[in-house]
Amino acid sequence: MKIRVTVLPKSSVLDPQGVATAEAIKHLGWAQPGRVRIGKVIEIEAPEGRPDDDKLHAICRDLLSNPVIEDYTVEFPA
Amino acid sequence: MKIRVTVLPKSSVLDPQGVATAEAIKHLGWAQPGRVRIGKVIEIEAPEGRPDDDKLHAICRDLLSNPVIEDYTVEFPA
Amino acid sequence: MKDPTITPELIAKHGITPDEYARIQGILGRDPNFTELGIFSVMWSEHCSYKNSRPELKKFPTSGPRILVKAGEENAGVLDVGDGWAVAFKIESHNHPSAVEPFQGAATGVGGIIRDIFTMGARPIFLLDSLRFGPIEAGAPGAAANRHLLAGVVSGIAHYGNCIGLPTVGGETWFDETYAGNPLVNVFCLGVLRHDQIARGAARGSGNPVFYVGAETGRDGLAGAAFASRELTEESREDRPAVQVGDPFREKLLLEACLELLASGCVAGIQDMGAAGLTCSTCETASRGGSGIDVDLDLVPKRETGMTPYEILLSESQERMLVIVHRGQEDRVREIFEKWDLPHACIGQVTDDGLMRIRVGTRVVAEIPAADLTDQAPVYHREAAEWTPPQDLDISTVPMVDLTAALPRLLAHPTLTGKRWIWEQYDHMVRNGAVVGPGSDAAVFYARECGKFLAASVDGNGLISRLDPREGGRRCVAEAARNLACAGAVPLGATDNLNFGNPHKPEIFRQLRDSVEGMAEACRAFDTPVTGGNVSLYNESPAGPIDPTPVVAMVGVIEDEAHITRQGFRGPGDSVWLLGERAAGLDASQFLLILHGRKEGRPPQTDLGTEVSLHQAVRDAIRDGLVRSAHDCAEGGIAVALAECCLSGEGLVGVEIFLPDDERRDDESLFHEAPGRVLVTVDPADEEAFHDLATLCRLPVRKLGTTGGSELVIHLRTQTWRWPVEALFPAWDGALGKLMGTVAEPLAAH
Amino acid sequence: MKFAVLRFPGSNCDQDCLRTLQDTFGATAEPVWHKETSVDGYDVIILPGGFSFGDYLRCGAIARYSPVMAAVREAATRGTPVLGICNGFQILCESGLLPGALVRNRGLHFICRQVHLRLENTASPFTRAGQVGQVLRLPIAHGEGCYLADEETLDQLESEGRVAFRYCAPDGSLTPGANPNGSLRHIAGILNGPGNVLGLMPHPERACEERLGSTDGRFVFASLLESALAAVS
Ligand SMILES: Nc1ncnc2c1ncn2[C@@H]1O[C@H](COP(=O)(O)OP(=O)(O)O)[C@@H](O)[C@H]1O
Ligand SMILES: [Mg+2]
Repeated sequence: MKIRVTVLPKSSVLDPQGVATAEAIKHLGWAQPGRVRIGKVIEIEAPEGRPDDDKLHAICRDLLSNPVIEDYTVEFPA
Repeated sequence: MKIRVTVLPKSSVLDPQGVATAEAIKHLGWAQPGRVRIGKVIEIEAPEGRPDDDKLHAICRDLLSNPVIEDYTVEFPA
Repeated sequence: MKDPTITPELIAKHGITPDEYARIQGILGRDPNFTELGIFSVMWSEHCSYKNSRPELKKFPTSGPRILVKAGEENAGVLDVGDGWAVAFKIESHNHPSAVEPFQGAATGVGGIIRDIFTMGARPIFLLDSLRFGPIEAGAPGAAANRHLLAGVVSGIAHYGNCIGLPTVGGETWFDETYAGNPLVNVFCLGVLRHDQIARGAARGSGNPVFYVGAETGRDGLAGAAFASRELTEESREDRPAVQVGDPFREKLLLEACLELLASGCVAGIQDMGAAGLTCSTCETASRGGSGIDVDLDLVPKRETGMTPYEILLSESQERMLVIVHRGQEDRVREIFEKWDLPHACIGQVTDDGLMRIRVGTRVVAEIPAADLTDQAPVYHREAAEWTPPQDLDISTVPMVDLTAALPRLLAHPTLTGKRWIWEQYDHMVRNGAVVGPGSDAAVFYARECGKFLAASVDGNGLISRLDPREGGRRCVAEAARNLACAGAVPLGATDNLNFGNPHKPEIFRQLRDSVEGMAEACRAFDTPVTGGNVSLYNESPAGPIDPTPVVAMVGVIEDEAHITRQGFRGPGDSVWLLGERAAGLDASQFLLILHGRKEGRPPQTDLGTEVSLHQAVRDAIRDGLVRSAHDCAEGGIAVALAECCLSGEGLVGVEIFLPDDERRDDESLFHEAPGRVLVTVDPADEEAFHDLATLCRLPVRKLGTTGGSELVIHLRTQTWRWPVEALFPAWDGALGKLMGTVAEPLAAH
Repeated sequence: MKFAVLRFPGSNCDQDCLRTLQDTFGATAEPVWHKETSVDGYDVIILPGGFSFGDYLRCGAIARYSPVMAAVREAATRGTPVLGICNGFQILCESGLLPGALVRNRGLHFICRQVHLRLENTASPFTRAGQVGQVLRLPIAHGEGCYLADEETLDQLESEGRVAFRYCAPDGSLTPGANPNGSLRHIAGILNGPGNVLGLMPHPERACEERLGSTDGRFVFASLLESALAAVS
């Protein structure tokens, strides 16, 4: 199976890279991208299936994201 | 509406971050994460709706990703 | 999977000519199979075989009392610096990969040259970079693309160098339309070692195990060597797989592991897997060792499944080394690799049959006489076009411009402007050695390992080389040597990077030949043997070949720390002297190019005899404690050089200058680029001693004025120009940052 | 008195720290590999700068799980001085020994330059040799040095006097231009509650020799040596 963890900066945290990217998008001729935020996506192959939820969330909370500045979401794409 | 662009390294391309992260996950006690790949996710707010497909893909191809080493996918989450 | 059958088309696709193919058949006594064809194609590419340039390279002086390892013998030359210590240094280009993927292209270029140095057993201690891009000013054609390349290349070099902990302490950066679509990225690395630590890239001792260590092999960078030896066409932008991704973290572990391994005495031979990866490293070590080598590809650590022998052998995955180990030491070696968490495997052994034998399990997939593969590589004596020397510039065709406005414009031009935006992205302070970092003529690095102060500078001038290749060759060597002299250093040796177009064109080959002859002549004059270098040909974009751009990096030592000298004015009240006064026209000057858009004229010729005594005089004056600051007059002429002195010191310092009447037009007097001139400041109390010393050396010397005040003031005849230094500073220091804004971080980078 | 300089895979200022301590201060300093499980017998623990584990994922995110970090945590609770420089600061934040986080510089670039710092706290074992308000010149070299924390945390740091250094102008004023990376409240270095753990982005070990352009970094190590003497007497 596949696990996809998406990590995005908390909305309270400013994201200069996102701001710069929004600007760049405008330069490319799309006037209204609105707010752009940049995060990480971690794709885990998990050939032997996923660990139990506690372990999985521990990994997301303590390693893959930093709760001080980021939120994460977990998906299991087909 | 919201546009989410996910950019991942091409599968033939080395992903040092992914390798290091897989190792770290094992240290956290999950033995079999399998291959881990790390990419970027770009969330675009697009308050006025999205540009036409050509423009959108131009932006993804020329700015948000580097086709030489990365592939991108576009989603429109509700 | 089934190998394709060998057809003339397939042979041509591998860049192998019919003659070369016949030569291959001769060596093998049969037709090569697909894998062998691939091996020959990379080993006989320009990048690995220098088949088009070798006869020219022989013209460089390569020997001298300090040479411990000669050019071409190993991955890098080694020079004695005294007290049992030596330096290994080399410059490498990564032009084509950087054009396709600036961040990774530049990053892996850094990784490659660092491996060349620690392969020699040396501890790498600093880097220099020499860069060329198309125009980036607002409105310039392709400015956005060129900025993207600059941003990507600089962050790529920063990424790799900063992460591995090597300071980039100097370099040079030029902008010209000739490099649009074909940027130049040349990186220099220097390492230190004791004489008895020199490692060899030879496979010796039949039966000795051959270890593979480092990153797993993947399909990335497939056949990059062949790639680097072809012209950049629209397709090569599609040439995806030829770009590699670097892992500076892995390389840092590899570096530490290899130095620990070499210190352990277990190593019989060591070779990095650079261009042509496993192929090149196996056959070169065997060929150097006069031995054979037998390798089983099944044992090679791989990142991907289903790789063919062809792919494994030609892959250019980064951060890999081949290590030949003394029999019996295997466990010791494994222990060290494990400590550093590095993938490793014993993949074969040294044999005595002179063959490079590649197996998959028991099946032999390639068998080639190793020595023939390297020594029998074709050598071409290309045809050179006739040279028609350029006309002298007719100054009457050059409209006079407002010189008060001209200086700030020149100082704000990307080529002449301060490069802080670039070098602040490099951790130039790590290793606590950058005594003189970026921002002065030469960098001075304190090598704590051996307690030596090493100076280094990298220089090239494509404009002059375009107009007069031979002079261009002399000029870049002379400028590098002059930069060292201004820092107080004695030059010891040089390494060169030859960036040219397609040598099959007689015009281009002439440029290559003349440039090399000019450089060789100058290296002899300064007694600085060439310890090695790199050739990058086929630098052509759809718009045509680049201007010939030979680049030289020179290394020197400063015996006494007290003699380290910088270019910036030290403060008010010092008298300013010009050593090596000389008049010239605006031929081949940046002034003529930047303000009039003209690449014209006959460059003022370098007089090597005068240069040598000039440099000696500067050093003597420094040793006698007479010099407060010294700056080489180069691009932009004396006006720009004076401005740099005012702006690049600890604080801003003004100066009042009285230029001699050289019976030239004002613009010529202020901005001509005659070589062999150095601006020196002297404590008034020492003026007489300084003057005596200069005249003793039979050098034209003249007092120009005194530092102080808040303006740069230049008097010439009845004319006076005034520039408040406060106003010049932002133009010079901030221009690049303004141009680059914050779009500078290409998203793909992180 | 004995210094431990931790060595993670990817550390690259460990040698600079060791040499500075040994050559400039004649102190006993030893490298300690990250796989070690004890730091007993060391009086000060230094987490040097660099790119531990390539800074992959997040700076310090992987290093915090190295075996040695458990021992560091213990030593810290026992009161042993722990100094995190640059990447070391990032590791201390990731491992929760210090509050807040260090993110990408506001200007998005890696920056290597001399900056001015205002010393805000002289009660700690790392800063006792200085004076409050003193302006120092130290180099920074980082791409992720922008200090972030929520308002509460920031207020608490301020009220408890745990902000050790702030980026400032040469005259000590907190002008926006003097903040190289966008750190909240110009924060360049902070202390933990008890004051025995310091993290800072600037590199004191790069400012201990005249030849390197500044000796303002000396007082940090001098303070530590002083503290040790004070401790024994
Ligand atoms: N790409 C670069 N990387 C690091 N330092 C650079 C770079 N480009 C220019 N510099 C620095 O900027 C200063 C001016 O460069 P340059 O004009 O080539 O000096 P010069 O003309 O005296 O050789 C030098 O100290 C050089 O080291
Ligand atoms: Mg130069």
